[in-house]
Amino acid sequence: MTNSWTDIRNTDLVVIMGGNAAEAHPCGFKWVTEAKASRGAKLIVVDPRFTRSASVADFYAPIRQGTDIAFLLGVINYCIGNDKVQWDYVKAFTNAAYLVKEGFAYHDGLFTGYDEAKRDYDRSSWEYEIGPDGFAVVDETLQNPRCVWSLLKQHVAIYTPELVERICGTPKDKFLKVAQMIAECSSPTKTMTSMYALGWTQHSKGSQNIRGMAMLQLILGNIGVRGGGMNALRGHSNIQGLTDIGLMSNLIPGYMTLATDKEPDFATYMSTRGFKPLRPNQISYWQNYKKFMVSFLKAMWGPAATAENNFAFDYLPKLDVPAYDVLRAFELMNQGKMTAYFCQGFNPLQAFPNKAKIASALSKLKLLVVMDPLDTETARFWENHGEYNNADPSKIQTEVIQLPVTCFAEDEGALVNSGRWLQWHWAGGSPPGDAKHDTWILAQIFLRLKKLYQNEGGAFPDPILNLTWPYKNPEEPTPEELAKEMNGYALADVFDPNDPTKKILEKGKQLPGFAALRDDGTTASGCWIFAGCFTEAGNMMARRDNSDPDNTGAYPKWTFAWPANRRILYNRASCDINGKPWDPSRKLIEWDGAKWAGYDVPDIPPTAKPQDVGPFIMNPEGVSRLFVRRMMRDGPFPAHYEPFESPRVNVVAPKVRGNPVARVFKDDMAQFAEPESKEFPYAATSYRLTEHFHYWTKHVWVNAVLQPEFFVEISEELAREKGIEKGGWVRVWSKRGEVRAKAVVTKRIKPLICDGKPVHVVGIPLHWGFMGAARKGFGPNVLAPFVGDANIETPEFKAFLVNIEPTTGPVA
Amino acid sequence: MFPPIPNPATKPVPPKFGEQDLIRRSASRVTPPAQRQTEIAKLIDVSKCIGCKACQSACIEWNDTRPEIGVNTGVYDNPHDLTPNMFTLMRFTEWVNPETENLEWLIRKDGCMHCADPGCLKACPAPGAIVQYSNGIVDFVHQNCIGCGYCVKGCPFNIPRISPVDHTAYKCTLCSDRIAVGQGPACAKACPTQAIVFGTKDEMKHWADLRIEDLKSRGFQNAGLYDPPGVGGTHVMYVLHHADQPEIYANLPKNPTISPIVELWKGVAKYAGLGVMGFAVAFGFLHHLVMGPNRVTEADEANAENLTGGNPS
Amino acid sequence: MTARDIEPGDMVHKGHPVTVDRYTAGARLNHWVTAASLILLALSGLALFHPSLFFLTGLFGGGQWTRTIHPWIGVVLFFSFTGLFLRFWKANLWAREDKAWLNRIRDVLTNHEERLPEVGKYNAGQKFIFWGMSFLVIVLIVTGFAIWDQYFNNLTSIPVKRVAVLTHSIAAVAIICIWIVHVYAAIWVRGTISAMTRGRVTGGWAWRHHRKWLRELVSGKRGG
Amino acid sequence: MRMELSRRQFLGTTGAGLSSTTLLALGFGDVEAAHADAIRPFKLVNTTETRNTCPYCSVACGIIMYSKGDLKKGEKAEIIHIEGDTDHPTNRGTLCPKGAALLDFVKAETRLKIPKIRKPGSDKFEPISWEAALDRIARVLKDDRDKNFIVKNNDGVTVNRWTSSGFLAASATTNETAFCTYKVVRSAGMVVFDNQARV
Repeated sequence: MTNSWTDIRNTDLVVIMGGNAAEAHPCGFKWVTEAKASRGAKLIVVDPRFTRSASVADFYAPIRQGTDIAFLLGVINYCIGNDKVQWDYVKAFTNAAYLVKEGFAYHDGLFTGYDEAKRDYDRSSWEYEIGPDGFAVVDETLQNPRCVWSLLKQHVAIYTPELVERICGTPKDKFLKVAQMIAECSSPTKTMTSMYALGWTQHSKGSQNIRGMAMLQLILGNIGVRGGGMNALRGHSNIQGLTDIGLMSNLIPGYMTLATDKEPDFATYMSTRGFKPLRPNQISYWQNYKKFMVSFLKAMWGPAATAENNFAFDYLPKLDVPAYDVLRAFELMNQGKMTAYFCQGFNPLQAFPNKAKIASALSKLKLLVVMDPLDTETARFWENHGEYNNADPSKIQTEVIQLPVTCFAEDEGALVNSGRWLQWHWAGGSPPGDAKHDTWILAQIFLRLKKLYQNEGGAFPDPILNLTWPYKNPEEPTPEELAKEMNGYALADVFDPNDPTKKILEKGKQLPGFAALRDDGTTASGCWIFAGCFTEAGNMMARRDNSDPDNTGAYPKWTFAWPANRRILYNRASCDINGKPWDPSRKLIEWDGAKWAGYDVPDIPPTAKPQDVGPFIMNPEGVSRLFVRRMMRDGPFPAHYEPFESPRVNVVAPKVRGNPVARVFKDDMAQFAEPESKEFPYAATSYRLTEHFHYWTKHVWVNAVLQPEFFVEISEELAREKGIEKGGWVRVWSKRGEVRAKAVVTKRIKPLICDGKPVHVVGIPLHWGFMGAARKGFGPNVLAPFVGDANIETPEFKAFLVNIEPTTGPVA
Repeated sequence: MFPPIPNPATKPVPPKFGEQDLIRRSASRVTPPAQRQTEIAKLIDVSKCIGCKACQSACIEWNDTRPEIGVNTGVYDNPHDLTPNMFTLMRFTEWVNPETENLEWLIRKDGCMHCADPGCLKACPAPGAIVQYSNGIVDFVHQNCIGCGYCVKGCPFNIPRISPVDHTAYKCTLCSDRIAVGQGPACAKACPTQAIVFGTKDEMKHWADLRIEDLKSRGFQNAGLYDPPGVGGTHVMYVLHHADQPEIYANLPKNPTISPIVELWKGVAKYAGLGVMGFAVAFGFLHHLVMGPNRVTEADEANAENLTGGNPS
Repeated sequence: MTARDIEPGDMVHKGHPVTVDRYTAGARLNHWVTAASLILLALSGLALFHPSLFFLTGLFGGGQWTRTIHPWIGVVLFFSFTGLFLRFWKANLWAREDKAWLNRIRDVLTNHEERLPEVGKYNAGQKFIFWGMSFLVIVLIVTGFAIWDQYFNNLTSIPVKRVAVLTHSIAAVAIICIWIVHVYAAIWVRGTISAMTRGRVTGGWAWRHHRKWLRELVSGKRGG
Repeated sequence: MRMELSRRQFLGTTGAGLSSTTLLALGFGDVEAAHADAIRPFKLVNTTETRNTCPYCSVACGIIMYSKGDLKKGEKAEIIHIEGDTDHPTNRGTLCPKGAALLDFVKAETRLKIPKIRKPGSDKFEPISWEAALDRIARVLKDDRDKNFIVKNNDGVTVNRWTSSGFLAASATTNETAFCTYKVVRSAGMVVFDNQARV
């Protein structure tokens, strides 16, 4: 979220597309109903299903899953065509005026540089024209045919309301109504907020779905303002935190990345990261990358990380592939290339696509370690549960160790919510039986591993032997100790760079914020963006002052928000080029002639002159990007691609199947249904229900009562066609598996007329499995395809093909 | 935003109301309290409800009930009906508005309405099994309940349910235990969108006016408050976008009243019955007094003997 | 062939006085079971009928027990009454003299036995009680099931239950009234009760109240 | 903002009792009333309150856990009720159907209580001591790392990576647990490393 949950109350228009906030985030959705009730805001819902969000919407428009980009580019086209653009914002705060290199082009669904064999682009042409002064060339008039604005206009021109209807199945009049409501927000005094979630990410072009809306929000001038923004509704309580701390194959805490094999040494590594400004006077904050990196390495290996050994840069692994993400992990597993695998509070047997493949992969492990508060399906993948898990234990040689861990109620620490608030919580109950904290378990494993290396030696033991482990009780680090480590501390006295005589921080003290970080090894910080969360003033994350001056929704003294307790990102963009708020009634910060001040922590150096310094300080341009250069694998602009399994061929580029650069493993392609498949004619999508949370709450009696049994949802039309009865049993199958479910026949799903013919949608909620209190059932992952987003490998759970027929109940 | 319901205090506090505030007590007479408490009410704004069932969840947890895990029958309503363990229930209706031809998903939280003139209490034969407090709460007293199910027949909204376990009647208490310590009902506290708010009845009516105004501005010309006079008004009220046709919300009765049959049964019949029986007894008594017994005479015996042909041999 | 109103076991014994067997042991047992259930039903029913009588639940171990037991006693009564019905229905069929008897009801009430026509084993009044009870027992058992929610809750809808519960109480009042008349008649007409206690009446009693029946018995040359 | 709650009101209402409006209006004078038969005794009396955050979605609603016994006093604590924290700016005391039922999550019958092991080919879990389990895990990891750790790639570049064992991290653990996990996993050179954010 660029903004926060409580900020949504400041909006004029909420667009829920690619999500279902009312069901998946009811208490956050409160601020939508609040905006409606208190300031007459409107709510638009665009979804294949008439969801519970739609039930309280002012306007609902249906859309075929996996066609959001066409819809969004259609809206952008409408805004440009009808001059519904916040021009001052676009000209000053986006790269609309930047010229793109000669040679960049887009034809037949592909951008320049495509290599079909590699399923990848040579992205060198996706760059700005760089002038002799070393800065990007711009054309303030936006007239140059090679400027981003001209290219964008040209790129979206084909997405007319007619084409949108043909692709998305959204009736033209409904599309135009939505476009017109959205376009109103191009006024500086009207803002729109975008609330999206996995409805956009779980596609082979998920990242581009989001870019589509982000671009629209920039054109409307809605980024950085109260009641605006791009608001990703994270699915789990601390996914945000785990991403921030970089628990991913290629990440280092604070969105730094591991080196690749092409970056043999620290110098080469740094050369591609500390971006130089692309325009005069810009901040390009990543220029501080080295400070963050060195401080991280010091936090990891302390004394062992010296200037001489590049602060133990080589202790970190390098990657030969973009990432060893979960899909790749299970691919390797399935090839028998993995020995041991840990599942910590995670249930991949239910959560990842193509359950059959996941089960077969797990069966090839030597050791599976499951750390969980609950008895998960993954821990029992080897156990036979009839049609729900038809395994033969005698044939599965995997050793499984199941470790009981505490849950939230018995644990202390901080979670990062969608609004980037780090909120501390306290333990209130004793753990059941012999359950232990994760930290204790990890410490135990680490200490044992260390001991083994001390005693036996072995492969490159240094990073293990030298890992900083400064805890009072090494057997179990306390949350406070770990939090302080992440915040960071001074390893030596720290002086003011402008005045070396001025000591600003004493050795051993907690860092006040990331501004104090140094690249000379005098500071350590486990996660630079969290700096400021646990200072000498104490645990900022435990603050509980819920005061909110002038009801801005900022709650500046409530816990701590990264970065630097900033509540709304890019908030400098809430003011015009002269530093005056676009909308005085929604003031956030303001340039008082000498400095920036207001309700929120300015997202810009306090004294940076508004006319000189752009608001997007993390970008070398200082402005936001409508044209994203080479930063995304599948194009600098979003383009319409069908899902890999689609009821329609791509009408824009018939030759292109799915996302042309999405990674597909060899055997998986064979397991995809053809476009417009006769065998699998129906468009399936999977989703959450409000009564349940993933595969957890089926263990909770009360939630099992509220939604007891697995079902699929279909339209009355399809039910009639197939002779399926309300509440009757159906069999749903894809090229990868089949499930048996109850049928919910509803008016809330209607066939979509795409390219003249109806597309029937089959809705498949997740939440059921073979463990827990609820009735045994299936997860949609039995059916879903094993392919992910081209940029971040999020599986395509939201759009695939199935067939359906009536059947009989399971044999008891 | 309406003032949220405060966090519960864990220090003991004297109950804010009790026996001395009773205005009705089933099958008994009570002398109404000199000073009546201000009426409270729960307002359910159907137009804000997202059908998330948080109210059901909070209700189960607070009241420590344990409804059974059912099955899916092709709808979202679960459990499928109110039960002795489920005091409140989201009822879902897919309604196509004939005027706009748009689908409207009408979701109504069903449960006890806490009528000002409670049919359950009127029907109840067990003294003190159902009580009504001057603040409007209608509550069941289980140690006095005999499980006859008359309340079920008396209720115009089909709310009470008899437990097959302890054979007593159950329904929403409006969380009388929470309100007694200055709290609000568990469902109202949980409700994510404030579709349920709680306060004095006047506050609720005022709040409802604001909501209705907002709804009218969004084109719901018939938006209105549901506070049916037929039962003297209720202490659970609805804001409906289509107040002119409450029946589309899972058969919410248009003009609920206590059934005339129940009125007759618990009214005239009760007294007439005793009267008639009394009269029968009185008649016999008087008749005996006036006419005396009807005795067999010697002559009768002689006639009988003659008829049978004299003395036995 | 014997007359319609002569029931098995009816028999005259010569002597002084003459005695007549009116009810067999079986019939009497059957009658008293029915009587007992009816009384218990009346008490438990009335307890739930009017608050002022709720105290009667005390007789049954409280409200819960009263509510539980009442319908079961109803079932007992139903079967027991059916027994009586099968025994007595023939003798209670309408006879010519009944009309004349009814026309002289005033004389009946004023103890002018001599002005009444000779009647068989049962006079019109007794027949009215018999048929009245038979009808009401059926009404009560049917409506009773409709409101026996503990087992048959789903059998009927709430509107039906409402009608049922009202009908049940009205029928109950009616049957209690009939019962009162029945009991009073037994007290008022002396010598009657022995018919149900010892099973026999005196010849004089039969001569006075059921002369036709007595003549039939005699002419039938029974006893000896 | 129309009907918007001023901060003072907000704090007021979230402080003691219902805001002045309702509290007094309810006629709640200081009448000492006998506890009516019908009214259940308030079950949270004399329990211990602990502030926590809902572990489900990223709204991160504030919750209060009410327990018998107080961990801070070193006692055993049993949570008996959980409800929304009205002081929390985001949820203001409200909870969704999952959050409102958190007590049943904490007390779920399928909560794990002891370490267990399933041996190769076996059809059941058997209890195992923590010591044995942890020793076993460390042993397997060490052997695999020694066997498959890649110090240099074919081009002679130092890569120090370990790809044959992996770690799938949680989505509801604290930052602190996450950082602890990161340190242990990364220091071993593990690159098969991911978390729930992927889905």
